[in-house]
Amino acid sequence: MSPKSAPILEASGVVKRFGGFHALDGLNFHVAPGEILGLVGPNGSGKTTAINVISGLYAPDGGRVSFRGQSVGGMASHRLVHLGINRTFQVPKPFLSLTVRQNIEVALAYGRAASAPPAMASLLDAFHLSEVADRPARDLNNVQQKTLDLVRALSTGPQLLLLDELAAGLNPTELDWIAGRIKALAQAGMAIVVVEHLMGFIEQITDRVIVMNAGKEIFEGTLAVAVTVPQVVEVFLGGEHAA
Amino acid sequence: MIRKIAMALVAGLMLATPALAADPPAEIKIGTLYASSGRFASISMPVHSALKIWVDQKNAEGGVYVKAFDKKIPIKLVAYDDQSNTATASTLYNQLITQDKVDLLVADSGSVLTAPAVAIARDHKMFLFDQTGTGASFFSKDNPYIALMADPVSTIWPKPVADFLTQDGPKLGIKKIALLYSTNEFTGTQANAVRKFIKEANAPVEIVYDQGVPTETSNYTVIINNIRAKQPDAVIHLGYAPNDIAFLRNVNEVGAKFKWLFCIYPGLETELLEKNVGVKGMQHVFTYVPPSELNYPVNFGMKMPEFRALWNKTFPDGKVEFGFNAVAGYTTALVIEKTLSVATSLDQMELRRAVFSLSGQLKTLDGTFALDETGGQIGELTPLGQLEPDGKGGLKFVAVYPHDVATGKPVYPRP
Amino acid sequence: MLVYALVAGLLFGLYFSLVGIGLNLVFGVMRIVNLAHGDFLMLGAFIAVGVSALAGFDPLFAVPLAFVVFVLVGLVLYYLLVPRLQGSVDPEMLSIILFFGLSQVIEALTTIAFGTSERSIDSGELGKILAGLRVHVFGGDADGPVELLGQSFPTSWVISAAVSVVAILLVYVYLYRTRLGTLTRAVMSRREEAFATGINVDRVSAVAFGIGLGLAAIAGVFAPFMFGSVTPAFGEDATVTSFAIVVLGSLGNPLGTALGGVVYGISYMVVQTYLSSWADLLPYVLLILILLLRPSGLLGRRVRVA
Amino acid sequence: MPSALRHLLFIVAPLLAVFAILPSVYENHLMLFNFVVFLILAQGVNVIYGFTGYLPFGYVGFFGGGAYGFAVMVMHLHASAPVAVVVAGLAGVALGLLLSPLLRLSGAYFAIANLAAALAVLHFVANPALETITRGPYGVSLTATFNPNAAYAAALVVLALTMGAVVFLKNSRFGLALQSVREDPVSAAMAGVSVVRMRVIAWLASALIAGLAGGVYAWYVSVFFPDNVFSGTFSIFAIVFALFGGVATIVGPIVGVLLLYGVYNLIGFTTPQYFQLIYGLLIMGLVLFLPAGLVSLATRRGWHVP
Repeated sequence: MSPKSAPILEASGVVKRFGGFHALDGLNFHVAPGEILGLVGPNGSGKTTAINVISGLYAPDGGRVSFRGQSVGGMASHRLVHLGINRTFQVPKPFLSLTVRQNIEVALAYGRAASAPPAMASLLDAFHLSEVADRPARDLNNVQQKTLDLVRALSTGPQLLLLDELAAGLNPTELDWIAGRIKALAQAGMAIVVVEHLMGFIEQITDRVIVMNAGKEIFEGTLAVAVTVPQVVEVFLGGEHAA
Repeated sequence: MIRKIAMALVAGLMLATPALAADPPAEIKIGTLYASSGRFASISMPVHSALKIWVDQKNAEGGVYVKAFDKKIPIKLVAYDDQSNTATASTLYNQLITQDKVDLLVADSGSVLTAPAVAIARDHKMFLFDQTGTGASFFSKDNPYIALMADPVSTIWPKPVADFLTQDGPKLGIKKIALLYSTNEFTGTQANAVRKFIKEANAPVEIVYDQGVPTETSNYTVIINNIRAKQPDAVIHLGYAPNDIAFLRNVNEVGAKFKWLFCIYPGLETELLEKNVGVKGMQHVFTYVPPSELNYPVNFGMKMPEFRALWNKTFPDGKVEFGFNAVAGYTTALVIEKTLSVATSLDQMELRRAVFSLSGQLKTLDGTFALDETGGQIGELTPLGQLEPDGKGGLKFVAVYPHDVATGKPVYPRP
Repeated sequence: MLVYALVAGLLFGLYFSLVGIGLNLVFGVMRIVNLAHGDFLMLGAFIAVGVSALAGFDPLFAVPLAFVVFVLVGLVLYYLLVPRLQGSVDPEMLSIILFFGLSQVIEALTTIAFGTSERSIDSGELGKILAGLRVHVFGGDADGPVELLGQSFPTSWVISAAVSVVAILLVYVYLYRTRLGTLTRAVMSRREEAFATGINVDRVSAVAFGIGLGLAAIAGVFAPFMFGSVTPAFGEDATVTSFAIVVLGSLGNPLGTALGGVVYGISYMVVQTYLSSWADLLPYVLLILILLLRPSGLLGRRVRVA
Repeated sequence: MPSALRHLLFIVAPLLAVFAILPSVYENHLMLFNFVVFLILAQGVNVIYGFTGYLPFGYVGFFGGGAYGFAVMVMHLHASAPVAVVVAGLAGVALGLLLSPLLRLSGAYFAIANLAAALAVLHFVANPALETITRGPYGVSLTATFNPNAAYAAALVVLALTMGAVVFLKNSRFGLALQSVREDPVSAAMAGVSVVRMRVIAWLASALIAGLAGGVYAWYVSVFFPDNVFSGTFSIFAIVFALFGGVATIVGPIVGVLLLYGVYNLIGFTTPQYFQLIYGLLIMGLVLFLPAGLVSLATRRGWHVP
């Protein structure tokens, strides 16, 4: 599908405050089906907050989030899941005392995927979890837990997938493998938003990036262009400085 | 597992007691519960300890005389600890009846722990020797399996208090009465009774303050201030021992001068209150005159001084307080002893008949034992008295009402 | 009547701050729900009764004694119980059960040792070493009530409230002016990170646990005066009340407890004045309302919403 | 054979059969009845704590509410006992609905708020102002419906329903979803599970169970005071039994009740003088050495426990 098709998600002027702090200060962006959008920016620029607002963890304090033309700002997470939005977590939170299979079963049963979701066996197989399928999630290593988190999201058959630092902690082989999987999902028509620090990974998979600073976007385009924009470079250097 | 244990217990009991009823049993089994811990421990332990004193005393004499077999038979006291816990108590009452197969069933003290026994005893057609469970809901004409041994039912207990206020009160200048009570069955019922007696008397007195406070109340300073604001001539406080302790202490601590003040426990648990409130704080307080002060003419059992001496000998460490509850436990024991000496069999209805036959006849250190038709205790009434300095740094009781038992004049107003 | 209720509530509430503060310290630092809290209060009361009845001293002397004894008891108990507990899956919930068991053991042992009767201390005993001073400041006679705003209040209340204020100030000094206190606060706000930064979390926690029990025991010293009398079964009610106060102020914020205590005291006394028989309903309703309307307590910042 | 059927056939049916037969061979029916009541309550705790992680420290609130629901129906509307038991269950549900905002709280806050709620209900029911409805503190006497055998049978029916509910939770996606909410509400929401609705359903189910149990209890004992049916030990025992066996399983709470309540009664019958002490120590030992319950002995070895 062409990235030029109509956006599935549109955020316009989204505001999220925590006390006096504006974590999002009028953020605008969109993503289209089949597109992989990178969300980059220094720590504290609001990337994860943006994902949390879109996935219903936080209600926005202003602006509009629309999904397939419907306003979804402030809607409860599980309803967004049912509409076709899902996400992974920076620190994965699988259901530790349930088995891997049960973890996936919950999402398959309650995700209300619009189109039939993939079968359990194929998911386990495709994401290398078959061998641990009947072990409690507690026994998994970090990478396996991240994969399980992704599988949980996929089990609900999302049309929009938000990935929060999925790549962190993966070795190069695993990175290549996961990049391949993400691209395949996009090719199948899924809109994907990737929040990531690893620029190499971003470059490898995204069609377009949004650079964020202080809760709003300051650049939109390809990463190759972004690195030539002085404002972007300053934000990143400044960010490094501050950190 | 339970079943095995139960079987073992049953087997053990069968060895211990020949099954044939006609033969005199080797021992008379009296089953009871006590609360060694929890909310009701402090009222349960004295009652239970008194019962134990009696058992030891009788067994030392070779047992208690049982008319049904015309001989002395030793007593076996089967006692379990319910820890003030209702569910546990109900299991244990049932254990006493069904497994230990006790001959006589004696309830734990107080209404809350007696309550589970009422239905169980009735269900098993066991006559319940209710020691101090005064709950009005226990006694009904359709339940023959209960009688109250050692406390008057709460509905008539405060009659002398109300009568004094309505009869003698106006002559003394008492017009306004304050009524404060703890909202539990025991004192709440007494408060209702006071209210009713005063209303029915049509005397020129009025209740100007009438409040219930939760039984857990341990702090009366503000309440006392409120009562003071109503300027009553007489204050009636109805509460359990800890309530009385806290109330009287607070009265003294804030320097409230009530002209006439009644509390239940200075009379019932005088020593406990003296220890906790102090002699000074109890001077001139009106209270029930306990049997220990009246030296009732006794036609059965030890007189008060003897019982007192035996108690002190048995519990020299003072961990269990001597007082009204101790007397109540011993009174129950005496009713049991007398019942066994007149009952022609150990059949429960015969025991009931025997108990009721004692009504009005049995005079113990607790007064005259008298039952109404439902098994409620209407004898053993305590006159109204006042605590006065005895001139030796202690206190003495002066009975003031009814007049026929009065030993002195009331001091009013309280100095 | 209202003024009287307000002043009485303030005095009463300051004392209840002391009752609750130890519980809160323990919860704040260890996420442990000490259901035996009231039993340590009860033990403190028995120490006071001992000091007064056996030795004839002013019960105020029981304050340092009870504190020292129970700090030591706390240290021992901490190392016996807590590290094992923290190793389990859900220590916060299991602590409720564990300390319920401990509370039963304490009550049982106390009953075996002292019997079940009510015990207390003559009101005149408390602060008798200060009686002269008191007469000098407030006037009146040595064992009469204290006059405040033209109304009389029990002397023992004023002393209890005063000691409570001092104790709470000392907790403040400990938390905000000592190194150990700083570490304690670090553990309170981020236990996991405190581990990572090399703080000896166990030692900090053990001390906090000891101090928590010590404070409970100090509060217990005044229990015979504030509650009329104590029995071994006294602990249970005291624990529940303590929880109400602690949650009012904010669980995990020891100084919030001071506010919680005062709010509790004043509202209790006001309800007792105007709706006596409902007075015991109040703390619970207040607690639930506060939890629902302001889940972090009056002074809390921490999120505690599921 | 589907596992649900297997569980019903090999766990629930034998349990019910044993308790149906026992009264004819063992005469202490009240002990058997109490066993059944605690089996119901422990499974009720299992539903809410085992499957959602909320520790209902004031679980007795529903039980007592149910008992008084039963009493009010019998006293004022002269309802037949089975109808009154159903109403008792509904009283539990109504209370559960009233208290459902508490589910916003987490961890110890929920446990404490729930405890406070139970005490609030107690003080409300026991207030003399409600004498015309609940008989306030004066206690109820329900001789009209007194029928221990029928009440025992009703208790078995309630136990069967409760066990059926637990078997359903253990074998259904609904139960799995509940557990996912317990493990991590945020992830559960992102699996499409309606976290709030799940919790409320589990909460109301467990309130219904306790309400029914309270109704049956009121039917059996027939004479009681507020203190009897709101006694905190019902909550504590149900929780301890469930934990001792192991929650989120079918057999855990059963084993817990049979063993621990069995031991409890055994101590009570044999060494009553150290009752409380032994029991307290037992509870402490349980938490310290078997925090995940008896079933963890099996699961640790990799055995599956239904």
